[in-house]
Amino acid sequence: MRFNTLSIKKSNDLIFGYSPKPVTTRRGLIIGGGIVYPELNFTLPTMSINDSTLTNITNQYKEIVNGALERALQLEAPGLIFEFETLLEMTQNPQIAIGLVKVMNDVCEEYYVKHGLKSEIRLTPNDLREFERPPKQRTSELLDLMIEVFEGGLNAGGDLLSIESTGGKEVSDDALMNCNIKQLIFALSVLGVRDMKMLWRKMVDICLKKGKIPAGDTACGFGNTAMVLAEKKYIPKVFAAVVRIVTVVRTLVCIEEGAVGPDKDCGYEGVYLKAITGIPISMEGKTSACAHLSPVGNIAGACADLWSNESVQNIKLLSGMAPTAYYEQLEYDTRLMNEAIKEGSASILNLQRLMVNSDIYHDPQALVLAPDVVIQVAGEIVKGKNYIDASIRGALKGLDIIEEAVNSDKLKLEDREVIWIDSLRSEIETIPTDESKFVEETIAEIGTTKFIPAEYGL
Amino acid sequence: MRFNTLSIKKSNDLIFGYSPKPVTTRRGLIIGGGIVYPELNFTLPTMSINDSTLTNITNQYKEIVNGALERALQLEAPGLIFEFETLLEMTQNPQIAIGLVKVMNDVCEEYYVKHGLKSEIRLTPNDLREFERPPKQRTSELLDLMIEVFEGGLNAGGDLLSIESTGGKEVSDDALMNCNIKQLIFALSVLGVRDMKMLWRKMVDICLKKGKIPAGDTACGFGNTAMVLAEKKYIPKVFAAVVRIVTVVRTLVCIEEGAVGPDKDCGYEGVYLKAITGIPISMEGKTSACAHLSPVGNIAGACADLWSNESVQNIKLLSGMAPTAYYEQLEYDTRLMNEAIKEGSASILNLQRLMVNSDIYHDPQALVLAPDVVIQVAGEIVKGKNYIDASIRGALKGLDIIEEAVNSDKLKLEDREVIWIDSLRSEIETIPTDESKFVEETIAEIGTTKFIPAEYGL
Amino acid sequence: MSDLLEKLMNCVELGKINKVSSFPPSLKGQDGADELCKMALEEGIKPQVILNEALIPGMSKIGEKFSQGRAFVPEMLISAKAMTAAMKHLKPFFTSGEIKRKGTFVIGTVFGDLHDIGKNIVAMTIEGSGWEVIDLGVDVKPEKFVETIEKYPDCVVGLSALLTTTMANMEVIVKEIKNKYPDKLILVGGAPLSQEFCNKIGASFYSPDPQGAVEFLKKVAA
Amino acid sequence: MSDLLEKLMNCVELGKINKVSSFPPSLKGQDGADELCKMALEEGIKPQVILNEALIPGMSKIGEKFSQGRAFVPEMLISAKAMTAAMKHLKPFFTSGEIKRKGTFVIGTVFGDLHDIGKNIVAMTIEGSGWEVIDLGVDVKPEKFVETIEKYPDCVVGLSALLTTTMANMEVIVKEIKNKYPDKLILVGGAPLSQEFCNKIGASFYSPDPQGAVEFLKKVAA
Ligand code: B12
Ligand code: B12
Repeated sequence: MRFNTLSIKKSNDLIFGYSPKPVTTRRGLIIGGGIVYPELNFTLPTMSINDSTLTNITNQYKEIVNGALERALQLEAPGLIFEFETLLEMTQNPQIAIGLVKVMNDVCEEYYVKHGLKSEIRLTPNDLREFERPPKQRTSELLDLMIEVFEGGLNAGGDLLSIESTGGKEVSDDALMNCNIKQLIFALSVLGVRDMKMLWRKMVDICLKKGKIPAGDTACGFGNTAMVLAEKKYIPKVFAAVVRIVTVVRTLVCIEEGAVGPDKDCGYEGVYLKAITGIPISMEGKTSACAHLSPVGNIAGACADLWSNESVQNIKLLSGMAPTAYYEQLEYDTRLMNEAIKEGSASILNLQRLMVNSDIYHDPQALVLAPDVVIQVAGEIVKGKNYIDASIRGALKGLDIIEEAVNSDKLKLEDREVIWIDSLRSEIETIPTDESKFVEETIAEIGTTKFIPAEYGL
Repeated sequence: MRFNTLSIKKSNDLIFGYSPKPVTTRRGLIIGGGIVYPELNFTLPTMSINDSTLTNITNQYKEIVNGALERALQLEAPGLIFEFETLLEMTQNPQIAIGLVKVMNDVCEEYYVKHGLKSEIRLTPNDLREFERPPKQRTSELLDLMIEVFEGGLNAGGDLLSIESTGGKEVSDDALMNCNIKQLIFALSVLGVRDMKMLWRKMVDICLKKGKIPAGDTACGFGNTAMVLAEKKYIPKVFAAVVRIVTVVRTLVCIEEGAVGPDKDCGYEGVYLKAITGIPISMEGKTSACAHLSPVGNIAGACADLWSNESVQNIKLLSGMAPTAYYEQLEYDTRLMNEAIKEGSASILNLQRLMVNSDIYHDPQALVLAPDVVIQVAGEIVKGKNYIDASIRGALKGLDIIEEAVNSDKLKLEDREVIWIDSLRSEIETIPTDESKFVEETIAEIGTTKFIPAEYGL
Repeated sequence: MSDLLEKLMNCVELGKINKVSSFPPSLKGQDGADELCKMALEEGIKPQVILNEALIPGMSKIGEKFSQGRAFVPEMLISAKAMTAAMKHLKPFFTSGEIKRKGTFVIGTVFGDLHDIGKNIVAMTIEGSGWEVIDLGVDVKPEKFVETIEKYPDCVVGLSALLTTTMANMEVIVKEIKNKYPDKLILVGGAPLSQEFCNKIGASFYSPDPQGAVEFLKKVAA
Repeated sequence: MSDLLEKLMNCVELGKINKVSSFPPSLKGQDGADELCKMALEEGIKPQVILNEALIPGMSKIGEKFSQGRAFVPEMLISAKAMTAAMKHLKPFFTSGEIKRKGTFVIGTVFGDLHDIGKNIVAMTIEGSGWEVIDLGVDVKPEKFVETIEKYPDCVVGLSALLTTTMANMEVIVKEIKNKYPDKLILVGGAPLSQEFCNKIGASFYSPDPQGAVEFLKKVAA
């Protein structure tokens, strides 16, 4: 592990709008430099993607960007990011993805030239490799298509490159449903970490060659899957909170490999990455209720540098198209934060305290996002002698903090939740920190039909 | 005019969550008593209302209430209000409206009994009279249908009664498009005021008889119509700001007649009513972007006792049904305010200042909602010797404040906006404060084909 | 273009109705659309030329400004008044058939729906582009549309709706019209509508704004 | 009910697989579903009775708790494991035809879509209610469904989709199935779906949750 101290050491320095290592985009947005910008996410309404619908699709993406930028102009906004997360067919046919980036970037450029309005496209191709089961993380031809989209999309005007990579998901899916924390940690801190190293080395290289920004990854398929399942009461919240902590270690790897932020939304590990590495981050909270409900509506914003809605279909609301409406909501959310920033650090901490107190004791998943908890848990993580050890330390520390909150009666949990604290702890304590031993043990347990060790260099 | 002093005299006392005269609902929500509650608004997706769709419609309303209450439970919410604004066919067929209130109230009751979760239904029948042109405000048989819905809906479980009454709208529609401020003031402070007196006397009587809460009215069809037109750049924002002030005088009448609040959303005059009369109010801001865009996303919340989304169709978002998602957003917005309330008045004023500064100098419509501006303008309004005089005073004071903000370079307006300040002022100055004279002048100008004087007791 | 026609066009664009009208302040005391149109006729300029080269271009200039967000509705309304003042002089030539409008456009807000602000703007814009507009008002039943089409068999029809519940009424109206007039062109608009919905109910064209309707009608008339 | 069957039912509900399994702690050291089922057969209780009065009720109890939000998925999974341990002993009687399942349910996530968590829960719940479940996995093409139906002509089919873009693929699959098997019952589900969409694509039944599917299948089997 490259990082063994925290970049931000005091929770008072872990705030929204500022990060120790701000990132400047091509059109001059300084992310983490004292302004929180909206990051608008959007997707298609119910429809097929094929040749006959391509014109329609292109128009829709164009209109989405147009609609948001027009509104941004009216609201006198300082700037915004568009995240373009490709859908399956767009990555399978790179020309589609690349064409859409171009169309959207042209609109961004037009508003920039005409009105000085700064916006950028974050390009997030989806990880195709999970389509093969067991997936061939390294040898799959699907990887070539992804790289074609990375390169072509950046050439076409994307400025930030991201992905929600899925190494280890073939193991984590079952682990989540069974609440098997050992297998989950294996999925993330062995398989996930190894895949991230391989993939992000490539992505960072491409960005460096093109002068673009290798932004960051997110363990959405792990952490947010757990959260959505917990919201539905399918798995314990305590478990989901621990999963969130374990995702940190995995996602950290992209920064070790050269990603510089802003880290992606769709997960909440960003706040840990910010504490550990100092990069700026994108977070999502209440205004992503269009995409999923969550127990972290306000607290998720406590340290955000970008503020996202995760995803909304391009459908009509009474006011107009949903992406425009959601852009407006994000803009007002960030205006509030930016007013506090204008007033200085006391005001930032005042607003942050409200955001934190709003959610902290309603759910253990909120608790582990509180800045002082993040500093404590992140402090444990960086002590890890390897990724597994780091995960174990973080998870145990998180459980201690949750337990303390329960014992002091601040956090009220049902009994059927509370019993998971102990049982997770004792499970975690049996995990060997030695990687090859852990691999051996796990293969003995789940075999190698689900995942192919060689595809992870094992 | 009954009110000739302000109930709240200092802008520091004009805050969210507290009003001098809190209102307690049947199930024990204390509105204006130290907690800001969400007020969820919703409507049907694209569909017809007829016998064949009635079961479907009933199920939809039931599911909306169920979905929000289930989520409220999960979020450990202190309570919420549902506003049921009837659609045309529901008021034309009172049994439909009444049946829907019953279905929804049953769900509210179930959650109250089972879980202690407090919720209430605000019943807002739509004003049918505008369907006849020129409308017969007093003699129309449509009034009987409305009264049937008032009475039946309250019997069926509605606890708060409201309406967006439309007296004077037949004149204001053209006045808005022509930006004719004289006719607009005539529509509101002559016709509107007279109609409100007649209608609200009836509504208050019904509520008193049934032990229900006569909540309040809103000049949505005037003020928000102007705002939506201004957002589209169809009319000047300066004009829309002045219209907003003039709506205050009209809506005040419902309180003179006995309405006690919480005043309705869908307009922003509530904050003035709170300052003048001390009643609690419902406001809408950024989280009503589903219903209309606005320049007042944060500032609208500065003095809210209920926080509303105005309206959202019952359609699917990625997370689930839109009303549930919007409920969640409202809940997090109010949590933030309620955290500040828990910390005490300094914290309330800190958060309020951010909300205000966020918007105040982006648009004159925001400016006139700032608490200190409200206190100044409301102070002028209550000096009025009659409703017309009050409107004139308020409008002129508002123009002065806008002008000052422009001159001091705080508020930046295009030239084509600025010229309206003077031209509106000189138009307003020609208005006679004597009602009969004003009536005479206006009839000479627009005739009596559009409106029937007798229907306003003229 | 003759100096006179250019002046007339300006009067329409700026909303100068006649000599005594005080708006716009910059043209105070000068001749307005009323006087200039009369003069143009007296100078022997063909009515069709006056219409096509001064009045319609004047309105279309303000219409364009409006659709770019650089003019307010009241400015458009006053331009429309100036145009009306000029048209008064052309009326006899319409009656005699010497000049023709581009076509007839019948518009109304569908039954159950009272929203008419948007519809009025559309009506005004289309009128300004040289079409005769028959405005049926709000809450208009299918029969009323059918009756009106009987009177103006070559008309194009426009429907407006602002409520998600009255959108469905559009379908009823389209059906009843197409029943009798299968080829009738029907434009639809209003905030909750979409292209998809237009296709679904079998209407001919959807536009989110008046400008789109004008463009479409241009093609129809050509 | 015999004491033995009641104990067996409890083991399924609580997820007690066999004597050595440590879960749930409260039943440590006691017989589990494995042992109890064997005993029941040895005591001469009819396999069909064991299935209908112990195993299915045990699963349906945990299923109910789950659908009321009072049990977690891992608890349901462990119940399913306990049931499987018991079923092992009943297998010969299925082969011989002495006992029967309620029917066969073929389920899969439609092509283009990899989301399977919801589908798996549905599969498990339906299995627990006494149906044989053939799980085709994710990213399933129409042909695969058609082939499988050929093998199990009386089956009911279930389709799952989680993406607004793959919902459309459901329509393709429904069409291809109905082409060959016009009367085939097809259930659809997944977060973005709605009753309306189900109607539109001509599927037989939509349920937002597994419980709804179980209820529907009950009626089918009855
Ligand atoms: C003004 C207004 C009113 C006014 C109408 C005044 C009038 N004379 O029109 C009043 C107050 C009367 C009113 C009443 C009601 N309203 Co209203 N109203 C609005 C509001 C605020 C603005 C609409 C508007 O004028 N926009 C400006 C115009 C210029 O835009 P436009 O209409 O979209 O038109 C443009 C385009 O669409 C297009 N276009 C329009 N028509 C056509 C036609 C053709 C052929 C073409 C090509 C183009 C085209 O060009 C126009 C110009 O650019 C909207 C809010 C909103 N966000 O839109 C609610 C809104 C439409 N109303 C709403 C509701 C619910 C109602 C009521 C039912 C409320 C009630 N319970 O009483 C009643 C309904 C009465 C009835 N049966 O019609 C809801 C609709 C919700 C739903 N389920 O659909 C809205 C969305 C408000 C909300 N957010 O909840 N309303
Ligand atoms: C987990 C998840 C993933 C995991 C999937 C893991 C897995 N093995 O399934 C991973 C990370 C792989 C993933 C990938 C992607 N995902 Co995803 N994902 C989710 C997430 C967070 C939760 C889904 C879930 O499991 N819910 C819990 C289960 C239990 O609920 P359920 O599936 O709805 O099932 C229940 C009911 O619907 C019903 N049911 C389900 N099926 C059936 C069938 C029948 C017959 C019946 C009767 C009932 C029924 O019963 C179930 C139990 O109650 C959702 C977010 C959300 N809000 O839902 C996004 C979400 C669905 N994903 C989304 C997207 C965009 C993607 C990607 C395209 C991202 C990308 N760009 O790479 C890829 C797509 C890959 C692909 N082609 O499928 C979007 C979809 C947006 C859209 N346009 O539709 C969502 C909504 C996230 C978002 N807010 O943007 N995702």
